[in-house]
Amino acid sequence: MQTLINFVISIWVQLVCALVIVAVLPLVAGYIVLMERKVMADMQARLGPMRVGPHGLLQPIADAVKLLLKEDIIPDEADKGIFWIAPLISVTAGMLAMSALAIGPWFQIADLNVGLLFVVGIGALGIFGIVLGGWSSNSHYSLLGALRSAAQLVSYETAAGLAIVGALLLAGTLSTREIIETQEDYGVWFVFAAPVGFFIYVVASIAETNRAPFDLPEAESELVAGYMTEYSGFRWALYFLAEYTNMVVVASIATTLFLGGWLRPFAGTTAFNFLDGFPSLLMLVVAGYCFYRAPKQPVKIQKMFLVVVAGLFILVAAIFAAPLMAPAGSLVASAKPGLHGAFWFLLKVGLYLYLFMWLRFTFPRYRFDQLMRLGWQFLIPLSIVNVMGIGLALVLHRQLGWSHWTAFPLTTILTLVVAGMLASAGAKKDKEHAVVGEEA
Amino acid sequence: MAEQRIPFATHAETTVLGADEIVLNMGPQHPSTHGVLRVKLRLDGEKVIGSECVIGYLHRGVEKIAEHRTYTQFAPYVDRMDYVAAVSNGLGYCEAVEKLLGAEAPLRARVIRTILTELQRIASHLFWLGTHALDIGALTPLFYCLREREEILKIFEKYCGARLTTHAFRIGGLQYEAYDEFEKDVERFCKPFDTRVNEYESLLTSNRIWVGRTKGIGILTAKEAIDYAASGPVIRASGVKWDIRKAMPYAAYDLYKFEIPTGKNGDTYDRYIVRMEEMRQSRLICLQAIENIPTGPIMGKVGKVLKPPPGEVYHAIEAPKGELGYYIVSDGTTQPYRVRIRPPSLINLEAFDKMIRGHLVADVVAIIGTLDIVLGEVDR
Amino acid sequence: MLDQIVFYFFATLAVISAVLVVTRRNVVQSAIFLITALLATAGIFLQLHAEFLFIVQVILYAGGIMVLFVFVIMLINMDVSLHQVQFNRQWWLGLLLALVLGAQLTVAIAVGRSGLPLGEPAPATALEPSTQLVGRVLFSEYMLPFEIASILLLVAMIGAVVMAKKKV
Amino acid sequence: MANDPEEKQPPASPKEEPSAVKPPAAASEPASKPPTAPAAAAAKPPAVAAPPRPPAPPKEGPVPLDNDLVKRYKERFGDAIREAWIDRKQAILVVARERLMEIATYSRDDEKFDWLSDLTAVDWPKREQRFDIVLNMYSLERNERLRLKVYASADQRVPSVQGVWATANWEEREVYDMFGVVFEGHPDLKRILLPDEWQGHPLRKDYDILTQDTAWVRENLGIESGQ
Repeated sequence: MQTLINFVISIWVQLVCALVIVAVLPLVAGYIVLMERKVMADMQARLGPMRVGPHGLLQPIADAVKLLLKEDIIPDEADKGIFWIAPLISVTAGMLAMSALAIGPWFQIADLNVGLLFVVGIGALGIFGIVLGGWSSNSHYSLLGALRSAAQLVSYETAAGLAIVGALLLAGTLSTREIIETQEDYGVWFVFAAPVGFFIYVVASIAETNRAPFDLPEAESELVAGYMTEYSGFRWALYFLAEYTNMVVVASIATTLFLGGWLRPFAGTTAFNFLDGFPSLLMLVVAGYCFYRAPKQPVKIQKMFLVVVAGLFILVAAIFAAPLMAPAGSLVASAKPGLHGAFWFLLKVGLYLYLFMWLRFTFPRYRFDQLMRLGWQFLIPLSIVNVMGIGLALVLHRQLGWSHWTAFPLTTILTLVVAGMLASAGAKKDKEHAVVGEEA
Repeated sequence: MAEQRIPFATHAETTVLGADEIVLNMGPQHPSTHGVLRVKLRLDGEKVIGSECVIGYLHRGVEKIAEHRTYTQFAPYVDRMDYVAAVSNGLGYCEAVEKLLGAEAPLRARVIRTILTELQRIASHLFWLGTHALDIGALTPLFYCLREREEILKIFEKYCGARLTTHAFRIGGLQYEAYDEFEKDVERFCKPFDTRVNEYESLLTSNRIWVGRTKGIGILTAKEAIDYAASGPVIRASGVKWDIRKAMPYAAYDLYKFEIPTGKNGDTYDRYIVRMEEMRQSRLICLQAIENIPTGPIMGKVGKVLKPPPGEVYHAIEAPKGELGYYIVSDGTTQPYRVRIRPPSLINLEAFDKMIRGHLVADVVAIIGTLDIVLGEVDR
Repeated sequence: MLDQIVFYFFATLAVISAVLVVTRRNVVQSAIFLITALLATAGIFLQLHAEFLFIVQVILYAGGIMVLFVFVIMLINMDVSLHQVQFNRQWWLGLLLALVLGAQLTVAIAVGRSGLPLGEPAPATALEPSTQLVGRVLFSEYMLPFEIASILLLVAMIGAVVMAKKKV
Repeated sequence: MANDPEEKQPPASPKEEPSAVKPPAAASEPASKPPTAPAAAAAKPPAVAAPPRPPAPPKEGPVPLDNDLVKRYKERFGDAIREAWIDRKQAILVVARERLMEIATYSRDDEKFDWLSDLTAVDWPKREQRFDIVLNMYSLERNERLRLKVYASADQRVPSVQGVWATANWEEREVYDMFGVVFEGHPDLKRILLPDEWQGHPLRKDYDILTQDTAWVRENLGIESGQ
């Protein structure tokens, strides 16, 4: 019994982080859904959810309750066991992948030596959830959707993997914490060293989470809802939770690898230290907006609620400001990297998600063969070339002593030239395909 | 473990990877069939090799009802056919009966009719653009289009009290005088509308994915378009420069200058371009018309009880979907002996089977969208 | 003591799911049990602090090969093959052979126990992190076999593409 | 003078039909402002002087027609062209049922009526040949309409023009569905709007508007007939 207690004490930090992840993630996913609906509405000249709570702030809770109460239909000839386990596989894969990520210098569940590889590997297990879900609901539509999404995920994972390899060459290590530390030592984020790699990773990650222009499997207009057709009630919500967890995971990988994880922009240069105040400033601005909107709320309870929310934001602003005010050596001051690190990391993840949503509402959907052609004939060759480019840059920089200001831009231009050639070759082939469509 | 048979989509007549093809049923309840159209697609893997359209789910027997109503009583039924462009249905019917009577609507009535029909054409094309883009995955244009369409529906509501099935016209002229700030409303809508169309175009026309999804899809050559008697934007996109408003002007179309946009190779992209250009032209017509709406009576010399002399007439107008024709046979009584309505949506749909051969399932949705069919008109 | 618990958990899980893979009549369920068996062995790798092997096992077996298995299972219409009786009533012969094999294994372990260097497992920190270790070894001593293997894989991939090309 | 002058846009010969206030299209398009003539429905004589016709539009019914179009048809098909008249300025030719295919092909190829706008039927129960099948044709080049009529009784089979104009396929299926006229040579003649097992043809005059195919309704919807 004693060893068990020692064991628990030794890892209580990780345990708390794990609990936070499992408990907070569904809530965060709910609020990402709200954010998405608000951003979508904003782009489409309308208001979005406004009724449940002031400005729809309580909408996610309402959605969750609704999904819980909804009838959970299992198709009669479905394979009950697999039908039940499929969404679970997806959700566990998503949440497990969160464990290796370093949200802040303190907030990391497991600093695995193979951190990034672990996240990508476990993410790949999510395919089982989708494929088995589509198959076990025994309807023709969901099977077609499941097969399509499996093919899409597999092909875009190669592209994402190679894009990550490109950045790993720079980092030299797989552990998420050390990657961010190397970016701190270099003083430059990898997005500037390998911009093509970042672009490929953005496109591949969108396809990998079945979103925006690549959301073929549940394309409403063709296959009704892809593999999720037969799911309803909370089981369907699990799939949705898995999708948003995957989105957060993919965004965190990009932040860790390319956008300097928990580093403040211009972390090194002291001239930009005023940026340290940015987190509390942002919180104060949000609190101000809540106060400004509070009196306008129609119902008295919503006024109160908004005031409480505003107070909350002021509290958070104070927390962020505290380590700056406190005397240098004190305990409070030492909390600065942890708190601010987490803030910057989550801010970058948030901006990345905003990019996801922005693309979703401006672009129509790719057709399946165009999607696969883009993946295999453009993205994967380009990512291979990108890996070679970065390798070349490293050789030039380290062996031949070129300054990194010349080596990396040169290779980036080289990769872009190759990208141009690939694109034109692809376009020529498209014309042929268009012709095929004609005479078939 | 009890014998647990793997039921594998046995009820649907499908064999997933068998040598023969799958029959995929895009049933009446499908989010993108613009109403209750059922399409039985024969697929070889993902490629469509044949199709059969099953229609009739919305058949209300309008032509049978017409034989038991007087001419005036039948006018509201006409709005329920192509419910997206009710005003132009009404115009077609009223002009056909006027021709049967040999009567003529006064100039002021004809000018107001032209303005309202052109506004209806813009509203119909806006609704088409919104749903067509939504089917192909672009979520945003739908809301922009509906925002503009709302303005037009407000004008209809102010004029005749109804937004959708307006029954705005009467045989022989108009029932209602144009409300006093009618010209101002139409101008307030038309002035900024050009920038709005540019706004849609900025979202879609040069968008690589949109072009990829529409160029070369559902090609209909000019010869085929004529053979299948396609009409409206579908035949103009195939390169045939023919518009009833120019060929056989009706209402007051001959008083205004406007172009007829045509496409080159008759694919979904050209039909999109043609309809966008048509919206611009309709705007020009409206602007020209409201500059000077002639004064005068709004109702021609048509008696209360309409008893047209026996005989028949075929009158066609350029509805947003294509040529909307009315073949009315009168036997001298107050009720039409036979009313046959030429539904442009149904006849454009005939070319559907030829257009989707060799394409993928995703294109079927785009092609249904580009034909701009409304099942109320297809099934009558 | 905790290590034993974890190890025995993974070991029994692997054995049970391996048995279930063979006995399941429903082919997809047996595929899932195969995945659990592979993940269990991956767990054991992790327990031995061979993190790189753990993640390679997960990605390659569970993420790659098993996806292919499940993919193929779905594409082939299972209805027909399920109705034929799978077992040809010779399970007793199988059991006999299994027992013989088991006996041989136990004898080999019992006799060789003294010879095997079954000392205490090395402490985790003694060795370098396994990724660097595997990487260095792979690209230094075993450079040649690594290249040959990669060429072999390349040939296999090209073969697959050529075969698929004909059908499209 | 081809038929349906009012419809036609003859560049050369002015149309003096008073009822439509419309300067011929060829004449310069009046400035965007509508004609200054008093807006009242006064018949504004077209720009080109032409003897104004009596304003009363032709009140009487069909008038026998004999212009060059009809002459060309007559000398080509002789007595197959039964009658020709003009009704409300639209030309109508009644043709023999047997030679419909020939006449249709001739109309499309030589007379350039390449766009079949409509194919429908009208039921005259009192007449011996009760149905008349109506083909509304339109020529894109000559911007003209012509209507062919064929008389057929309930049991006679009408040749299908689906070979001449592909658009006739569904229209013939609809006439079969609504009237019961069988089209010979049609690829798959079956009901298009009504369910396949429906009995009776609704648009026939003797099919009372309240009659519903009670058998079909009872069997498929499980209710007594809706009426």
